[in-house]
Amino acid sequence: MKNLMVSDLVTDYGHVRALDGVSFIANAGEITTVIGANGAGKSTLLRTISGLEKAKSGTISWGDLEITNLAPEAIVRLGVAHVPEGHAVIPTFSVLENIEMGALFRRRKNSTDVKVAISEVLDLFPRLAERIKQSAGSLSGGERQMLAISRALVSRPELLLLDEPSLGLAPLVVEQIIQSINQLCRSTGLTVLLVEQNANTALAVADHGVLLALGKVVSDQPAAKMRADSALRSAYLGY
Amino acid sequence: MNTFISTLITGTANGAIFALAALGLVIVWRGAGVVNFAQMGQAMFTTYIASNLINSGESYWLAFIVALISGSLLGMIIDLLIMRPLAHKKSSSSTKTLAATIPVIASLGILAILQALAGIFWAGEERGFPTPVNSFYFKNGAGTLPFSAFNLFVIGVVLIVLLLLTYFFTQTGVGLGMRAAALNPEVARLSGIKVSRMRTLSWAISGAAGSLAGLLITPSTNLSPNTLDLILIIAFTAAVVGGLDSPLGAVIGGLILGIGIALVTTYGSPENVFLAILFLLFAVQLIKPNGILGGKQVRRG
Amino acid sequence: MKIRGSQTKRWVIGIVAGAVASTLAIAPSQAIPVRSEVGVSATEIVLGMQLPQTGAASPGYKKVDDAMRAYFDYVNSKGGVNGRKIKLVVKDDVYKAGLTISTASTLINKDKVFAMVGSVGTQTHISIIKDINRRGIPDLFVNSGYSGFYIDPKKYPTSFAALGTYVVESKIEADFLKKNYAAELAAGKVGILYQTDDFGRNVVAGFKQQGVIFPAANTQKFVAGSQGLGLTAQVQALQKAGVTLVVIGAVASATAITIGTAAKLGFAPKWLVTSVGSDATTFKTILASQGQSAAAAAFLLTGVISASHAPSPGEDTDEFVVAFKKINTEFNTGAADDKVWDNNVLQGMNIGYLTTAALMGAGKDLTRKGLIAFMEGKGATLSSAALSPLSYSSKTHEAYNSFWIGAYDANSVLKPIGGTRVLNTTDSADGPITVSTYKRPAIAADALPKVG
Amino acid sequence: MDKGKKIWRKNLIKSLTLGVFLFLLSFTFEPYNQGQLALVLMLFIGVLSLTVLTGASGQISLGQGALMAVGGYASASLITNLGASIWVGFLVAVSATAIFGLILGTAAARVSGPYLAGTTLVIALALPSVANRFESVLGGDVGLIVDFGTPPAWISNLIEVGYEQWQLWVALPVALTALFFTSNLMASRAGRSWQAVRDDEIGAAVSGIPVARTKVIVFVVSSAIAGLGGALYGLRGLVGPSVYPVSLSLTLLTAAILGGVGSIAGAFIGTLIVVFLPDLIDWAISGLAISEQFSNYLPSLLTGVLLLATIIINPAGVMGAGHRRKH
Repeated sequence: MKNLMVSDLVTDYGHVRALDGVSFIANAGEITTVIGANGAGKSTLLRTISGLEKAKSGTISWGDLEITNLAPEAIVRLGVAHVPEGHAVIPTFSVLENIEMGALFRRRKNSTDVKVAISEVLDLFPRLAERIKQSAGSLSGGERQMLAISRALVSRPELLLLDEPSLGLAPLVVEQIIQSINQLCRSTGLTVLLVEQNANTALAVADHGVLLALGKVVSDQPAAKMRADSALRSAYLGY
Repeated sequence: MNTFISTLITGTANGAIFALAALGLVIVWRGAGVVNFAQMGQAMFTTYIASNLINSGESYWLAFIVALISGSLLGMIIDLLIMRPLAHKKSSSSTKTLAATIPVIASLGILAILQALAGIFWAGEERGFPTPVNSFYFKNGAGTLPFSAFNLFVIGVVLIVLLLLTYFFTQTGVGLGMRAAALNPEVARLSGIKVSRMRTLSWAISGAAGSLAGLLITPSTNLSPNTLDLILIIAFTAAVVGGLDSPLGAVIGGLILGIGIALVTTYGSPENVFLAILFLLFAVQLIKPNGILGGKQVRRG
Repeated sequence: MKIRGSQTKRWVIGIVAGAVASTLAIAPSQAIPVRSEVGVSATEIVLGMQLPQTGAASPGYKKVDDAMRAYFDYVNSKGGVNGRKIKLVVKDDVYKAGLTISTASTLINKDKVFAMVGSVGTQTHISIIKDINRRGIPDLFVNSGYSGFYIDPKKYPTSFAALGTYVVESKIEADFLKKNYAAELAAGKVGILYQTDDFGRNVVAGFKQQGVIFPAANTQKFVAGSQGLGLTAQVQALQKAGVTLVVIGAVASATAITIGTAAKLGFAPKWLVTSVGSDATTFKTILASQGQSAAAAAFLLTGVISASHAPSPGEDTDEFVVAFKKINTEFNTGAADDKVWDNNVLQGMNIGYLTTAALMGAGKDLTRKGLIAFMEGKGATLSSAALSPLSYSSKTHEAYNSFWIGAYDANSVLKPIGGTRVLNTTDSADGPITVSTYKRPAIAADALPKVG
Repeated sequence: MDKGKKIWRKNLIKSLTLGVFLFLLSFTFEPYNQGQLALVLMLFIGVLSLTVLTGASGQISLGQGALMAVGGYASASLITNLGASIWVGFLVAVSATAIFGLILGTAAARVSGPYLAGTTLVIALALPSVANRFESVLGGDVGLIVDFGTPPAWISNLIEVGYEQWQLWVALPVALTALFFTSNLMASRAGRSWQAVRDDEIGAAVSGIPVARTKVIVFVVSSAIAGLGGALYGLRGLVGPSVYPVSLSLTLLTAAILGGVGSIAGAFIGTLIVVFLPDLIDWAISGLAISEQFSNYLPSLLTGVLLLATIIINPAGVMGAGHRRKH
């Protein structure tokens, strides 16, 4: 079991400092949620972990390995899968192609396991199984999000980086997706780093909470405690 | 056989080659975001390689294969040596639109260099280029049928290439990866696809497709450092007409151009061929800027 | 090297001087005193030439300069002209007029040539002919058959042709058709394929002057330079029209493509090819590398009718051909391909020979005015490898006015039709066609022109 | 307003100083370099038109030579058919090309990047066909013979002027006008809004700049400048298809890239490089035993290498990135 350890991470986004010395640990097998207002640096944090953005300084360790500034395609091979913001699927691809895409890099060596993984995600999201031949562009928002997560899951990740899965979705669908993730985490020991603007939903399932504001960690504590801290909530989350 | 049908057949045979060249352009455009103005320069270069092999007594087929392989190698070299470093530069450049035009300029530079090198190495005399099968039109009693074995060979080869490419892009993992890398590089990278490798592969496939177009078109023209310039322009028009994003569009565009040029030459005046090409290009851009089968949005830069 | 060095220095000095002058009064430029003639020293005559050495228009023509230089080197090895060695400075203009203007400026102002000689190309030469003439620079032996350059010496007093004009040649060819293919003409069985530029149009005009007008259905054309797209449609149309004789007014590569395409179509009319397009080397190179055996290429060329003012390069018994071929072998320093003996090399040699003769004729006290005066006064008396006399006078600066009609034999040598060579003479206007009585003077043993 | 006036005056002084400097300099030159400098000025105008287009819109055109041809033909047909003076020719060239640019720009505003590059290339290629189509006015593939003529009597009575010098003297005020106009334009509010469109189309649209119209205007202005350059360029001897080939467009582009896209000073330096490159090569290889085949292709080879080297080493060109605008 591996922990994700981020220390003193600094990332610039364009000419803006998006992360300004972020440190925290996401424990293995737990759901850690990163919350904060719009522009707090949440997405940049995930993008830096998965290698899409270059860190200016600081380190990211995944278990014993330092993965700072490795290429995304290398990081995913180490078991870190990133579902970026905005239901990132390829609309002209079929549902199956979108899922297969996530396992391309290991399909030559583990073709049988890839098949197993695909059937597993289809069990997890039966609605996708029904639409397996359809183009991803014809799916609803919730289904696309499920598809994006499935695409990440077939890579058999040990750490799932999930960016705003609730964005633009109906509360009922959000609930469904979050519960699927929760169930997956509890049953398989998957480590999850969940970025959410919707702090209530996230803190409800998370074990641990990290609160970001203007690129800095302002609070890092168990989720339950964070949920109870009304001062913190009103200061940074506005409710 | 009447004039119209023979015009159609001539046009289709030429159109198939234009389609191939246009396909090469589309593959690199989709795969690497570059309109490669050097493509037919690369093809010219590899056709010279083939021509030299044949002139030194090697068989057509050996030369054919060597040309295709050197075409894909040349494509890869261009990507690794020039386009990839440029892509890294691009991300650090401040203006996006300008950065997008830089690869175009690079391809023009490559074209100049390839033509100069071919001139220095080989441009003693204008050459022709052989066909692997008879290019004399079939005899039909006293008359002739308006097509040759070579016409059929060209159409056949282009069809096979199209089928292979379709199979490759839709049925294989690497093909899927290449498409993913082209459509959404970020998601592709997050899926573990080595996007820059896929780009190099696009350059290689496109290089081979261009080479093939060169090998097939030069028998009906001559081989000199500049002869294929015209084919590039036609292929570009074909790609735009079909939609730069769409491989099938490129094929349709190629056929439209091939048949259109033949019709204008036969029924109009050959002098109007270039005006017709220009008119077509304008019309498509005004009416359907994304081409016949292009994506919904014109790709900006 | 020395010249460049001082020029760089002049730049630096220029910048400094300019800065100084801006604070002071403007220094008047000094008029350049005319002492000796530009480009002529006691030991050297500098000549300039421009032609396409690279690019789409270069094949074939790019051999002309090497052949000219080979002849000049030969002359120089014999002591030059009046003790002066001939130096030929050649500029590549890629057949782009914009570049022709620039390279002409280089030749005139930097290389300081005495005269231009043998420049190739109509569209390019037209861009500089006015300027060259205004400056009084002799513009000898221009390789263009465009009559507009030569028929009005008042307009272009210094320009002289190296070829018969396209009109003269086509008039004579039309005359040949009228005499030998009258039935075909009457039945509307004669067609034409030409390129739509001054050359192609002059060919059509020459035939028209002789009353040979091609029916629209028998007339096919293509944009000069677009033969790369193939000429199948045009050839098919001619085949469809049922013509039995086709006139080709096109450059050599397009001519080869046309005849090659017709063979593929099973279309075998009689061909009449203008001299510009009838270049056996280009023809065979193109067809041979298309995979047609040399024999097949030669077969296609066999029987093709063409015209010439000179002996065929394949005539091994012609004394000029023999002498020039020898000089080419010994003195040509061009690339291997550029040395291959053919029409273009023969033409280059011939221009070298004529230039030498003109320089000799202009005398020891060589001036531009003197050279032009000689060309107008005595130019017509010069002999050359050509079987036609020259027509230079104060009334016209056209070169050859006579052509003979021949057909290629199985060895790709143009042979007179009917066995005896008949030269017909005419002009670029409405003049009649008469049989020439000209006898070409023999070449001297040392292969140098003898003037005066 | 005050600031605008200041820039205006500054540019006027700059242009005039350069003009006086080059004018005086021309007296110390040999005819050859006078001609070369005149050529630099003519092509400089063409490169400026690209500078406006690329610097203000980020687009590149491979057909700038064709736009120059439009200007050349407009002026030359007037001069040869109606006997107009070259100065009237310039005015007509500018107007005709501006109208042409409007048509082209309307189509081009809908596409961008490589599409535009390819379309302009086809335009350049179709030019000879157009000239042939309207042979009676445009002279077919031979073209129209025009030139700078001779200096008016009041000048030639005063001082003996060589042909190259006269070329330079005509080119100088025309080029300076283009320079003055362009430098003001780039610094003006309009110019800045164009650059905003270039840098961020959506952002510009949000801040109220009419993006599509702006793009068309950029095209019109760029075309008009190119037309002026083309009219001047044609006066060297001929206006015809082979004077404005595709390779002319590529030369202009090369000059713009070498000097630094969008930089006016860079445009001048880039033009100097492309004009004097053949001389440099001649100088470099003189004395070396190099085959004619090789030396003939050397300019093309070097141009390609220079182009690649520039964009790989420093895409901002010779003028460097220092003064390029930053966010």
